[in-house]
Amino acid sequence: MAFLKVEDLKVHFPIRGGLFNRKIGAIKAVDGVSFEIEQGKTYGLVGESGSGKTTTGRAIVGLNDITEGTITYEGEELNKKGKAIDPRRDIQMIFQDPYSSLNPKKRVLDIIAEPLRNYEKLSRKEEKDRVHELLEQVGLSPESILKYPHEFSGGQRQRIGVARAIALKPKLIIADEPVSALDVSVQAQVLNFMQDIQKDLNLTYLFISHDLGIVKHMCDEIGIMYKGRYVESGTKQDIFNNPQHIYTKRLVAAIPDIDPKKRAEKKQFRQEVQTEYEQSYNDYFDNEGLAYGLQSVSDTHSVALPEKG
Amino acid sequence: MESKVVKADGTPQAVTKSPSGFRIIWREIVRDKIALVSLIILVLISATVYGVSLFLEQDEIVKVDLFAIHEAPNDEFILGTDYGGRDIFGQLIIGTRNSLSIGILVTLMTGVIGVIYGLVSGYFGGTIDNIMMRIVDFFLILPFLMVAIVFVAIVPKYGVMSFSLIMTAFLWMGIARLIRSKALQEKELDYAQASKTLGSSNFKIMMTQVLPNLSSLIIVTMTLNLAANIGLESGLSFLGFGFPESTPSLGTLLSYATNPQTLEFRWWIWVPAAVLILVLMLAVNNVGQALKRATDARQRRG
Amino acid sequence: MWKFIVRRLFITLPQIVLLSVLIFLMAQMMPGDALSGLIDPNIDPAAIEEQREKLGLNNPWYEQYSDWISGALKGDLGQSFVYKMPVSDLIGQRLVNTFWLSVATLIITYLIAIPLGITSGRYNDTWADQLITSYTYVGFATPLFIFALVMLWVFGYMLGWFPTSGSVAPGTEPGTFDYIVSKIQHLLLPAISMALITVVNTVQYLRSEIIDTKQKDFIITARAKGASESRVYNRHIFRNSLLPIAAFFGFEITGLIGGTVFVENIFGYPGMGQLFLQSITQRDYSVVTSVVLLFGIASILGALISDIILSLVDPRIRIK
Amino acid sequence: MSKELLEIKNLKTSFRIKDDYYAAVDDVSLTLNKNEVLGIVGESGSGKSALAFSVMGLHNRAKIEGNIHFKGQDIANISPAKLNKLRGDDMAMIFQDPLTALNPLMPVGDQIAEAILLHKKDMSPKQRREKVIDLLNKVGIPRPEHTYEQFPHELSGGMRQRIIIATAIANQPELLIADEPTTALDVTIQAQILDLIRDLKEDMNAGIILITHDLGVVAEMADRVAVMYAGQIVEIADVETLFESPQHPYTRSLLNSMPSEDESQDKLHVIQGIVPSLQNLPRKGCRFAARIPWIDESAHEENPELHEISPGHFVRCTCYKNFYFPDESKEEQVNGVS
Amino acid sequence: ACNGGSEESGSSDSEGEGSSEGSDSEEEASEDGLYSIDDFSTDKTNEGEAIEGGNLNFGLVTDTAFEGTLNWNFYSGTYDAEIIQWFDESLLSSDENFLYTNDGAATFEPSEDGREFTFTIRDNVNWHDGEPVTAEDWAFAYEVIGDPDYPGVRYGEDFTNIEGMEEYHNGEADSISGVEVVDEKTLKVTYKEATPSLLTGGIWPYALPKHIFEDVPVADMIESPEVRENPIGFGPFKVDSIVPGESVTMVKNEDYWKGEPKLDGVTVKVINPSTVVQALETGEVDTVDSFPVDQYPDNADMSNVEFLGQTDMAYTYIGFKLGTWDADAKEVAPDDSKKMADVNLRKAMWHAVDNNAVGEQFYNGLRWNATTLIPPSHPEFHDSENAGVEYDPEKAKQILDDAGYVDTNDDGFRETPDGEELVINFASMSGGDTAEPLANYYIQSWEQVGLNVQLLDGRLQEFNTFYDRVGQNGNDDPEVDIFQGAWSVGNDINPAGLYGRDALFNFSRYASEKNDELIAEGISEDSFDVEHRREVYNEWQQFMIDEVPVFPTLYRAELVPVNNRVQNYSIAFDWSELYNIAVTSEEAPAAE
Ligand SMILES: Nc1ncnc2c1ncn2[C@@H]1O[C@H](COP(=O)(O)OP(=O)(O)OP(=O)(O)O)[C@@H](O)[C@H]1O
Ligand SMILES: Nc1ncnc2c1ncn2[C@@H]1O[C@H](COP(=O)(O)OP(=O)(O)OP(=O)(O)O)[C@@H](O)[C@H]1O
Ligand SMILES: [Mg+2]
Ligand SMILES: [Mg+2]
Repeated sequence: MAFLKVEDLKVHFPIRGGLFNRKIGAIKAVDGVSFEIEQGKTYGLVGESGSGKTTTGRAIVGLNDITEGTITYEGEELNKKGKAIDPRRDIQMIFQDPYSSLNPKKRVLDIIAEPLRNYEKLSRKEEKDRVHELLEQVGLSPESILKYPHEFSGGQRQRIGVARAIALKPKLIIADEPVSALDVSVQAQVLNFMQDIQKDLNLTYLFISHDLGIVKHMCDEIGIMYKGRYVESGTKQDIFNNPQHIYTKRLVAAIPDIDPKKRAEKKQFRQEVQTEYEQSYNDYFDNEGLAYGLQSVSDTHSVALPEKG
Repeated sequence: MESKVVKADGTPQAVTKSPSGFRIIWREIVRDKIALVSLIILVLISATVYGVSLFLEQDEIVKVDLFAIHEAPNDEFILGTDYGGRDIFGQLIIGTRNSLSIGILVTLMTGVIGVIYGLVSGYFGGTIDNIMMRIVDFFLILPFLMVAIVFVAIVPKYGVMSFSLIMTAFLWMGIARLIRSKALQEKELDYAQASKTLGSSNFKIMMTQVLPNLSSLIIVTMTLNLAANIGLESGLSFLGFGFPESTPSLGTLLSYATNPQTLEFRWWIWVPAAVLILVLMLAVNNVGQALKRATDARQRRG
Repeated sequence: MWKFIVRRLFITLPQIVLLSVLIFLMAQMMPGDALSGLIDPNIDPAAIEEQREKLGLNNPWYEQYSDWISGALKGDLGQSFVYKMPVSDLIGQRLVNTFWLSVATLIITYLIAIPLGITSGRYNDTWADQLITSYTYVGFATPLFIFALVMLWVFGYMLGWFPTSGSVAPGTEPGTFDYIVSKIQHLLLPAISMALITVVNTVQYLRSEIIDTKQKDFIITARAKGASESRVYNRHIFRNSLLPIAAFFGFEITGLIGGTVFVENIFGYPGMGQLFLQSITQRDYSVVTSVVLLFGIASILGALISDIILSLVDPRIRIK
Repeated sequence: MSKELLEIKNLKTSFRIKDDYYAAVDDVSLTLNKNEVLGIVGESGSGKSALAFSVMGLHNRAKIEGNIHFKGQDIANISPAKLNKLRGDDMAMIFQDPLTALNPLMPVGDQIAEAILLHKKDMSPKQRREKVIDLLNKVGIPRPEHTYEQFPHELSGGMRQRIIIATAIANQPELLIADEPTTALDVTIQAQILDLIRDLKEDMNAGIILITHDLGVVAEMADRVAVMYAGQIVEIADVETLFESPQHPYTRSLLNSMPSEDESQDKLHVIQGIVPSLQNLPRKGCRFAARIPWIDESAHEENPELHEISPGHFVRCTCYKNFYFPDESKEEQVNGVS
Repeated sequence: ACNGGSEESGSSDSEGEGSSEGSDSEEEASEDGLYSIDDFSTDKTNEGEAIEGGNLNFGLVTDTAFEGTLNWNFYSGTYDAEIIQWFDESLLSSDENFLYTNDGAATFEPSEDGREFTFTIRDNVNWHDGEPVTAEDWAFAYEVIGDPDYPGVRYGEDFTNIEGMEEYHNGEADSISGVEVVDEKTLKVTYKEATPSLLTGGIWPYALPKHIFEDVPVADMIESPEVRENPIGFGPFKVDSIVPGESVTMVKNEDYWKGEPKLDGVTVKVINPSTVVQALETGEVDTVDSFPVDQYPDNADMSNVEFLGQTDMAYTYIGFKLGTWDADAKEVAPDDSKKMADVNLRKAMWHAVDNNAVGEQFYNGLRWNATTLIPPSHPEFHDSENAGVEYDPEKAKQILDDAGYVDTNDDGFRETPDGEELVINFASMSGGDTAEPLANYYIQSWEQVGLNVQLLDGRLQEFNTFYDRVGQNGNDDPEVDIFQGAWSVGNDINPAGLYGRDALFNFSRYASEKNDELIAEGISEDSFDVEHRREVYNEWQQFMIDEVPVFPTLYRAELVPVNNRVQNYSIAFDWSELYNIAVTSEEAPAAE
């Protein structure tokens, strides 16, 4: 039984208009996405802007309503009303922008204690102790407790966000581009730290990013999204060493190389991919420009290709 | 906005404690000499008016004295008397108190209603928002004046409180719309979304997360509204639908000026009230504008 | 576009109906009726009672309402109890006056507001800006009616530059040149008085809008293209800042309605505002209801016009 | 004439905060040749944009000291009219955020045409329009005639950035400053835009200053690289040298903190602390010293200068000689807030 | 002619009414700032040489528009009447006692029993369109007003008293039997009862041009262009153009039956009360229909006008609720259990108020103590010998003590003889500057004698509310114990409409047999003898003073400023020589 299983997830947003503000269409932000995550692993979700990564993540934590499909967490289907235990406690989220994800009017104490106050009845003292503990865990000094978010750097803020997310001892964390708003130097800080607590707390990550370099660094398995659908999924090696789908290839080719000497080589490669992309576009996408269903090419690796025959 | 400012100069090591929102506002007012003077004037006027009126009997002030009609300012009546022989100075004090009270009451009540309404509408959005905004639209087209007039006619005890209630019924929409649009933006921000994932109820998010972030906006708007509301009652009084004379207000004093004789020959009846209204509104407005600058980083002075 | 307008109007329909019911109810709540004013020992109370009966004033409000609304749907707003003439004729006379007064006010407002706002916004924190800002503050704090009274005194009587009451000089033939001149003379002073006060909002708005736009990135782009300061202002800043002002236009209409009530009373200008107050005090319900409805419709239309203008000038907003 | 297109000498750009001036660009000297891409990298707030804006004369309230020679002319203190002649014509700029850099109420074609209009006054509207269409073609916009009439909000980020580039190259500038031209874009689009800039450079033989904080972009694009920290250039070298043997502790830390191709290293390097704000910049001694506290103070210079350690390779402060990364196990201990 | 107020005013020698000399002293207040109506003349002094033609500008002082029903048979607003008088007139003229005379456009001849009147219209009386004014036209007016569809308010007792009118009104008859067109210029009207009231306004003296209105349905007449846009009459001026609600311009009617008017034309226009002084000072208007008296003291010395004045046909009063209205019986139902039922209480309250002081202090002497319920504007019937009730608070206290109203619980206020709290609710109307202080003054005065009087709801009542609560629909508000109102009285002094048993407007709901008798006697045939009638009314005036269902408080002056250039102008009630008005210059002089 998979730890988290997403099956044929669809999230559509209505487009309203017409005489009575009726629904006249839908944005298919997520349109049939399936994947599984194993406990303790990091699953990367990659794709260009607007491909539906965030929407998928938000659907899992329950911020977006699901149009179709199921999300099963430890065998329990989410989004079913009337359950005794709230599995959402176990699923938390880290947001992209450390500046807007912390309420600027709240002290660190209140921010971190918020989930505790919602789920656990603690005394003042216990609560404070827990917050201290959490701060320590994310490497912030205890006196931070009375400060406001704007008194922290981006990296520190992101740590506060993490502290809040782990306060309820969740098992799954959705990290939506946790470092893309940060400077390179700070990025490293946050990434390292995320890896540390993953080990400490046996966390599972759904790591959303559009930076392939970081995904490669962080993730075990990767799913590539394009216009609300999966184009390819597999292990890190599958994706980076053996990309099958032309879109994946293009994505990989686009990563700038840190080595100036490979410049020409890289350019060459990119051009090849581009040519291939243009030539074989129709082989990979249907008439609407959407990806086909996934076909597995190995145990771990599947690619969106038209069904043969 | 906030994030940008911080991004540029948020050095935790060096900045011991960056000022909180209120502190910024306070600093801004102190720095702005005109606003500071305005604030001092306001405090002085309010203190005087509320203080002195403790020693004044409204009934005594409005007592008719047949033998002191239309007296020019003199030793006994510092600001003279009106056509009922009633002391203008006393009326001015009580009138200012009443007008200020109305202004404050209306501002507070519209504030509370508007904020809650706007918050709910903006926060929940969708159909709720749609319906709530239609209601607002409807209130906006109501003939305010007419309703006020009907009330004047049918409400038996027409005093500061009932007047404020009527005004409130028609003035909460502006702030509701403003708060709604801000709440719409604010609830999309990650911190509000984060609260949801942390299990906070909608009510809690609205009240403890979104609301505090609208506080400076609310303060600014309410201050500017206060200025407008002080002047409100005078307009209705002018049209003859304000307070009875037994409840003096700046508006009733001012409306004496509609009598051309008073306007031309008996300045002491209306000029002090006009000046006071002007001063009050200017002062409140100045403070409001300073607050506005304080909350808008780009306009902040220094 | 048309669809949008139709839809908007569709939404407003129930509002208008509700409004009319409400006004009717309120009218009924007011003590007295249109014939109360005739308390006169020379007039037989029986005759008054007979009139009441004839006019249906003794019917329950819903009957009066349904009579009125069914007439209104046919374009007949009923009969004024006081003026004894069709409400539509009565309003027709006044509407024209108020319309021109409003137009004049709007024109003057913009003629004053735009240069002031632009100066204030472009040269912010200079003495000129401070002067203009002070004016807006004082203007904001000055009650319209006091200001209008003073204007009437100074320019109407002391200096005698403008006529002091009415909408046209007695005896001028409609349609002649004199008539038009006289009309303009009569509405100029009220319009200026109102404009000088209402201008305040627009100036403040324009100023902050310009200061806002000045800091936008695309202004830097324009400078980087080598555009001179004046071109940057004329081509980019002013154009973009005037846009919300244009959208304000519709809402100004709503504001004007409130203003006309005061100004028309002070200047004895026979328009809708005057008619409104008068018919309320005289309990001329059919007129009150119609006037209020027109006010309501005007503000709805105002909002609609604002939206349409905005969608015309701002490509980002598309009305389907 | 020398082949130097741009020579910046001891440039100091200061902003007024409260009552004092604070230098955001502090004593920067640079040269740029024709047909050369100079990359400038550095953390947020290190003064990269301030430098670019100074060259373009776009600061309106900053104090600018030092010299900026462009084609032999000092443009640091030049009349606005003369500057306007240069801007958009001989030198042009590409901005970071393609949405806000375009006037939302003007058709994009007109915005490009404005650049032409301002410098080629004799062109007829028709010619101008043709030229714009031409430019749109050049930057790879599929249906130029159609796009001409469109408004910024109707275009995607990549398209908008192309419009901005088209505006910048409208008059074949000799100097092109690109301030983080791809930060807001997806990788695939980024690759396209970078290719486009590279092609244009070759076409126009222009000198390009490419500002970015993405080392990968620099590695792919630049001929020479300047690394900025806290308003100063801490290291400058040609691109191969810099990536092969980075010297300054900051450069080295930066490179180390990137997730790299080979996965030998599990942990990324973390630079302690953050870039200090303008008012809190240490103005004395090595500005980076606070972020490498394990290096002895004596390793730093009192007045750090650029040392030429090999031809064309300059490094500021002597601390590079003694720099080492602290023990891996200790490294994760990040400072808390004090 | 009147005595009220003149003793206290201490004015210099009072000149007889109508004297045209001594205009210098007229507008001067005595040293204590008081004025007296005796110092005003009703007639304008002529100065200088009149010019040929010229235009007169006449201001209607109102802050509303005039209604524009410009026909005597349909109008209801006074402003309309002010306009109509310039272009249309009554066929019967009247004297200073409001009695019809034979000097008008028609003459009349009553029959022996006084029930039949034969009217003869003069030959040279023609409508503005040249058509003669005929008996048909006059009869037509009766038919229209009596028509069931008639949309105006004139159909009342004056008409139901005509024989056959009710049958006609109810649709039972096709014509009015009592109205007979004898020949082109002769009309005969027969009344059911002969009363002296007939001769003081009881006859409808206005004609309606049949040739114009014939084809208009009666219900539509009031909104027809013949009434609103091109109104017609046979008066000295013809309507030239109308700006609805604002102004009417008229030109002279050369064919006017009394002779060609001297003026070329007259312009009547609305002037806001708050700007009336300026309009007069600048010469924008020559005169106005009425001048706000409270503005007089500050403008008494306006140099370009002469102020004319006379006693107004009105009085202010305070009424006591003594019963209710029986809607079924349509008559007053007196109720002895009412709070104010004790006549001593009422009398004491009258004694307690100093109306002379009120007149002097609030109105600078331009209102003065009223003595009886028939104002001095009707000199024939006003009992100038009757001094009314004087201000005497001590006496008031005495009366109250004697009647058992004493303060038993030491709260400073008297209780009822039964020892119950006595709180008297006082309703007073808003409007006018002095309304509020006046009401408060009365309350204070009553407090002085130990009566606890409270303003109803603590504030003044708006006009409509006031009359609703006082009982204009017969639903008297039981909250109201006493009220302050004012009546303007008609030409006919018969008090039945205000104090009769079946009068809805008898708001105090007072009725007694004696009162019924006196009122009936006043309009009996015996009362055709003026002497007799005067005696009856003198008795009635005293009776009302004794019974005090209401007590009059103030009589008032009516002032009209007239520009110095105007000649042959008067505000006397019996003056009707508009055609004679002339001016001495083209432009009205402005004040210095
Ligand atoms: N609340 C919403 N209402 C309507 N459309 C939405 C909503 N949220 C997202 N979308 C649309 O759904 C699509 C997918 O959005 P999503 O945010 O999931 O993309 P993403 O992959 O996270 O992109 P990015 O990299 O920019 O964050 C987009 O086209 C977006 O416009
Ligand atoms: N107009 C200004 N007024 C005051 N300080 C400014 C101004 N512009 C920039 N600064 C400050 O100057 C310093 C350098 O800013 P600059 O924008 O050049 O940084 P950058 O390297 O471009 O950063 P980023 O990568 O975020 O664009 C920062 O500390 C910034 O806060
Ligand atoms: Mg996203
Ligand atoms: Mg920058």
